[in-house]
Amino acid sequence: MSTANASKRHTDIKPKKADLAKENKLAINKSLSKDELIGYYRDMIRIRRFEERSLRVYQQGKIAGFLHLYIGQESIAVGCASLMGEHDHLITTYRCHGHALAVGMTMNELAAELQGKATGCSKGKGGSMHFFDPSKNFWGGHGIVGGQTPLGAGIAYGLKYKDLKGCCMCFLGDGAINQGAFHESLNLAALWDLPVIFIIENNGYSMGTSQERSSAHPKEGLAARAEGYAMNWAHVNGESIFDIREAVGDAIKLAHEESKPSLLEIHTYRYQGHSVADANAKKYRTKEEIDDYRKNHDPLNLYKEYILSKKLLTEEEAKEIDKAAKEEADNAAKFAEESPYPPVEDITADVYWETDNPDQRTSEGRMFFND
Amino acid sequence: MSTANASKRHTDIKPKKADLAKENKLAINKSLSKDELIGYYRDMIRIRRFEERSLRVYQQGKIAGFLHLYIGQESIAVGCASLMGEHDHLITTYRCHGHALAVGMTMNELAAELQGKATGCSKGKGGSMHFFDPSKNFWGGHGIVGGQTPLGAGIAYGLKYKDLKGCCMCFLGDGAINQGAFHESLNLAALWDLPVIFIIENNGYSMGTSQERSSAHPKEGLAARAEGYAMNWAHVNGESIFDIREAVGDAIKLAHEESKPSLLEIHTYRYQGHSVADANAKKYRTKEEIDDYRKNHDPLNLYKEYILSKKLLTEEEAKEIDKAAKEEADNAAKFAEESPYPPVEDITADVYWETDNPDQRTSEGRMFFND
Amino acid sequence: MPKITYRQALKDAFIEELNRDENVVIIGEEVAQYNGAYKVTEGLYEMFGPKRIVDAPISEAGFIGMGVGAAGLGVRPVMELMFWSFSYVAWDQMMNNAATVRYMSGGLIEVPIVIRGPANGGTGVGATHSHTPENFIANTPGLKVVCPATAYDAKGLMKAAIRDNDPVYVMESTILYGYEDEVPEEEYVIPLGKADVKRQGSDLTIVAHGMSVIQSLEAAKELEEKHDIDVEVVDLRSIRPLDEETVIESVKKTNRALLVEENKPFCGVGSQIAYMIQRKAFDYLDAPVERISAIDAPAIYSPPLEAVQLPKADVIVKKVLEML
Amino acid sequence: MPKITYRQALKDAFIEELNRDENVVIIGEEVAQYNGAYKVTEGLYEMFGPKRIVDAPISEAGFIGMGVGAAGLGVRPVMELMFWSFSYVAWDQMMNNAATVRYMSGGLIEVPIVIRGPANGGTGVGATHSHTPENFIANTPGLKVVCPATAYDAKGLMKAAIRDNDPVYVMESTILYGYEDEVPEEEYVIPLGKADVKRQGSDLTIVAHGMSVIQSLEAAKELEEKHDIDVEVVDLRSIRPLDEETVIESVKKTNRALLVEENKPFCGVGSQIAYMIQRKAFDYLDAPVERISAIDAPAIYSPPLEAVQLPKADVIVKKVLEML
Ligand SMILES: Cc1ncc(C[n+]2csc(CCOP(=O)(O)OP(=O)(O)O)c2C)c(N)n1
Ligand SMILES: Cc1ncc(C[n+]2csc(CCOP(=O)(O)OP(=O)(O)O)c2C)c(N)n1
Ligand SMILES: [Mg+2]
Ligand SMILES: [Mg+2]
Repeated sequence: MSTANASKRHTDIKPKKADLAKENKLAINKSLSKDELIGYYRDMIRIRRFEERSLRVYQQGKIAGFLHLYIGQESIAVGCASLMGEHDHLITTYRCHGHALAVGMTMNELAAELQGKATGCSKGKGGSMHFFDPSKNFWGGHGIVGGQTPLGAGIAYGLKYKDLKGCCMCFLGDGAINQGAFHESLNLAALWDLPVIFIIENNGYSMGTSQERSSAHPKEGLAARAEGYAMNWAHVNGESIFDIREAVGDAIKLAHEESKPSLLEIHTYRYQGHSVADANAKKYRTKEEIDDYRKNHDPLNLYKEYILSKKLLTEEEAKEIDKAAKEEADNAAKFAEESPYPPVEDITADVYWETDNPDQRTSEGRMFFND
Repeated sequence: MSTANASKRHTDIKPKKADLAKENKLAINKSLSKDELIGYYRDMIRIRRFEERSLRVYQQGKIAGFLHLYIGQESIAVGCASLMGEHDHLITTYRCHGHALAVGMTMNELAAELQGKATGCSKGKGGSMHFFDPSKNFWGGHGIVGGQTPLGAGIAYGLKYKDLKGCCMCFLGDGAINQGAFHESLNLAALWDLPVIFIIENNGYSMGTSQERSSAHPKEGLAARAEGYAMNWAHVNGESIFDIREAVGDAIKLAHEESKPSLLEIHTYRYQGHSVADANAKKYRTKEEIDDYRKNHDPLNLYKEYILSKKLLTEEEAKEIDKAAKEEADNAAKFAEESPYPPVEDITADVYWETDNPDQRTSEGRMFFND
Repeated sequence: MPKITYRQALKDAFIEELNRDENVVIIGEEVAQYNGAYKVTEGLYEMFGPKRIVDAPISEAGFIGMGVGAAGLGVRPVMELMFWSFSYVAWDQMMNNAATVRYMSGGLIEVPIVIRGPANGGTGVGATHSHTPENFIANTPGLKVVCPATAYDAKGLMKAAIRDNDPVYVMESTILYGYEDEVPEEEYVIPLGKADVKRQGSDLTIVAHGMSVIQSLEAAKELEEKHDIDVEVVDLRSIRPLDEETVIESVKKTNRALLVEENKPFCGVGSQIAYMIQRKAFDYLDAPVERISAIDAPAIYSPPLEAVQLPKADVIVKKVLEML
Repeated sequence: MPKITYRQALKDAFIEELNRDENVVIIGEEVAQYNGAYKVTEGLYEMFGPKRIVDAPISEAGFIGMGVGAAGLGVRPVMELMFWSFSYVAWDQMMNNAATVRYMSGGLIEVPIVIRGPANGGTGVGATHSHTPENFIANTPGLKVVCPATAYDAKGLMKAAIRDNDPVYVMESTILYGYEDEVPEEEYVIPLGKADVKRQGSDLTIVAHGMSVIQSLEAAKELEEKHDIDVEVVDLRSIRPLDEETVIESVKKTNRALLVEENKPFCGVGSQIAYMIQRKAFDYLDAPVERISAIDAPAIYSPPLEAVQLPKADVIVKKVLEML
């Protein structure tokens, strides 16, 4: 365990501007079919349109609590999910809508969850921060910063325990790296060779706090903390879904073949506030900074330009896909709107497996204590 | 904050055998007076004899709970305490007897605390794991592994807040480095330039678990985790009080002059079990290993040989010092024995400052809830 | 008297105490440059600068433990938890270090720390963000805990908490932050441990704290107007220390008690009050002490259901009618 | 029936369940090669090897959260906390992740995890090592908690806990580990949520759990022998789920209740039981429900004082005599 074996493939912290043409030629990407390449575009734009639509629904006052939008980071969820096999799992933070769509959850069940409807993926019980669908290897959706990282290590532990050749991709933010639970998870993963891939979606800020104000770290960036655990690490350019696929693909290989963990830092950006309630979204960063990302680093635009230049799509076809995504999002919002709220009795359902399966209950006595 | 400035002075993990003659010539040591040099011997042997005596008292059933002995690690507490100035503070783990004596607490108050007597440093309330004396800049004595590390950072924060040129030496064990609170403390200390020196007393084991079974780390050892926070770090040979003084002295300078933290890993060994209750003390390591340390690496013996060779003491004088230490320990045990237990009313004293200072109480209502 | 919000009242308390004592420092996530996730510290960074108003990384165990350590040197940290729910990642620092170092040192150490933030449900933030652990804290000797229900109380209790030489944990509410209330311009401090009879009444005593006080007062109003029932509402304000006398006196007068809280029922604050009442006013009780707590499940997201899960005036009214 | 220790009974439960279900894995500090800090897992590493019996680093939040995650894939982790006091560094994983993922996923996730270890004072380990948070856990919907008092109960309840599909937190005692008791050789399981009347009586009902049951039985014996008083001792065994019926039936019979526990009083388990009794058996009570808890201060080290701080038979006897 104790010898450093860190591969330093991508060590430039802010990777230089993506060159999709070049990266499309990387081993893992060059054999992608036209359908797959178009599919990534569709998946990314579906996330963006879903989020934009959700924002409007929130502004209409139909969503309570927080709404953490994923706009600007779509390439990460789509790129990672595109690599998931039967035994590969995914767990993330409260900023979970993109990942949920990427693993194949439907806009309807997510939109309904946002409005707290019975047709939501969590029956309206979890809300925006707490989407789940284990049947799609998606383990949430977690509200406590860093709290999901031991769970991610645990899913990897479970895979290893059951001799399944898989891995768990565990996402967290740049601000989350300073939670104790993450540190403990890194040590456990490296010490026990757990097939977990910790993926820092570094969008530069934790709420209004820039990376520099929240984390002490070496020149080599946040991912370099992996060195302290002799764990593999890399920096990845979030602008390029191809770059993401290559780096994550390598980490998956390491996990599948050697059951070794990795820590990846994917550089990205969020255009919206931390959550929609974040009134200060524009105070802790300049308008220029935001515009620069939108104009020059947007993963969706860059990818669209690329596949258009490759003539994989015509402008027309691209518009069609966009239009379809918008319609799907509109219909989902409508579906949510028209769905019923859960019945009041549902409040005490899903608390215990045993009370949900009364015929199989083995314990006795009172479970709930009102009155 | 983000550029690594790690000094790698001592990077060989197990530093080679100490050469006290050479190390005595190091800048920080060469001007030491005869009295000081003899004083270190006295301080170290006082700790050893106190611990040996305490072990017997424990075996006589007069000490409850745990007794974590410091035998084999004396050079660390003495070397570090020898560098403490007016505004330098110290906080440590449950293995706190050596540090308490080194900062000048008396054997009497410690022996009495071990037996839970009213004359104990904590009035018998803390016990073996929880010695305190803020008047000597000694902040305990903490039972929860890693739990003292944020407190150590906080003492440093307090010094900085009050513009005092000082530092806090915060001790922990090799097994404690995998607690989340320690990781959070490292980041805060580096991010905010807190004058704290985290000192890992690496005795190779956390209870029955060897370093290799508890920590994933790079070739450069546990201290190298500091790199992840761009923090100064070093390895230190615990055999040599001179080596300790040099490395810790440098860290104190960095703390005093630049208000920067350090992470030091001092290599040492414990001869006794984790605690006296640790029946397996000899199961997870070989007798040979223990004997080798006693014979070839014992900081007290090595130091004694050195000062004898330097003719700073004659065998006779050395024996005198040893004898005095034994007597002091015997008398302390006797003092403890003869001291009264605290009165029963004391159970609810020292819970709140306010109930301890009724004349200055500003709140109203019930504080305690029996009946 | 001018009307100001609960939020403003807290801010005024901070400003007064920051000006009064240079050892007072406010530390927490987004409290400084961002002006506070809930704007409770808005403007303070500008007024007092980076030494007194400090943005912390997302390391609650680290910075709260740090505050406990600094308190030993005479710093008086006022720590913000963005939500009280996040106290669980700092639990050991709060329940062991803050609560026991004074005791384990035989009284050699003082820990004048305040840990504060919102602890409430009702805003659709779900199970992980809706914990209300005042009962856990009150269970722990060495700690004090207050749950102000009004702007007036929030200011007076916060000032008392900051001046207190023991650890005081203050639980606020993201809903109450916006509530307005009359607050005098001249300085005042409300001693911890003093309950406040928010409404005089003779038919039944309602004991509540925090948001539940507001719901209870609304219910009391309706009971009077629609049912000619006159209930007394006792606001505990402080859970530990506790004003037992005021509660017992009220029950001895009305002979009936209903305890209302947002916490889950099992071992909630109401359970302790119920024990106390039956123990100290047994012969005065015409009926069992009754309770209304949150419906016993994790906080549900679905807004209309969450509204049902938490005690509301209509439920309180219904319960009181059953009891009389 | 053979007499075995509480420690041996737990070990037997592990062996039977490890053999019955290959998904059961024991994880904790020093549980494997070291044979357990308190020898509860002694010999298991040799019998089942490194896959089933796993030594963990000192990272409770990490490995307990890991267990919760693994449970989602069908692993059935039995996690040892060397002391329950150390749960405070893993509190968020235990109170949020283990307790709420099922709920927040609308029932899509099962968390069949057991978290166990000793939770008791009385051995001179001081304030940081003597926490007994069963009341905190029972306050939390989604969690179950049991506190076995005898070897027989420890084995039967541990087997039920391991087979349970919900998170079950088991609180043992370093003192009880050495206590012997008759345990049948044939397999048995004790359902959670079933109290046990450990002693029949007619004059007064004592309700207790864990070590306090032993103290209460000792007191009951003395009360009978020296004072001809016949008390009934109800051992809750399981705090959540709770056997309300058995407690209420007993009180309706004796008309008097004394609640004994090692926990601190404010919002201790006794407060909930007291509320329940006065609520459900009001007209049967001849006197207020009384309680004996630990003296309300952090756990003191000084051995003779710690002996006084915790409920003992003599105090129980005295209290019962006052009550009758
Ligand atoms: C333990 C904890 N502390 C604080 C919060 C409040 N909070 C939610 S998200 C967030 C910022 C996280 O930033 P980052 O990790 O960079 O992720 P991002 O939001 O940028 O995706 C904070 C402080 C929380 N949910 N949990
Ligand atoms: C959070 C926590 N977990 C577990 C323990 C039990 N425990 C006490 S000391 C110890 C071993 C610590 O080893 P190390 O850090 O190397 O220090 P050493 O005892 O070797 O000085 C353990 C597991 C504890 N006190 N606190
Ligand atoms: Mg971020
Ligand atoms: Mg060690």
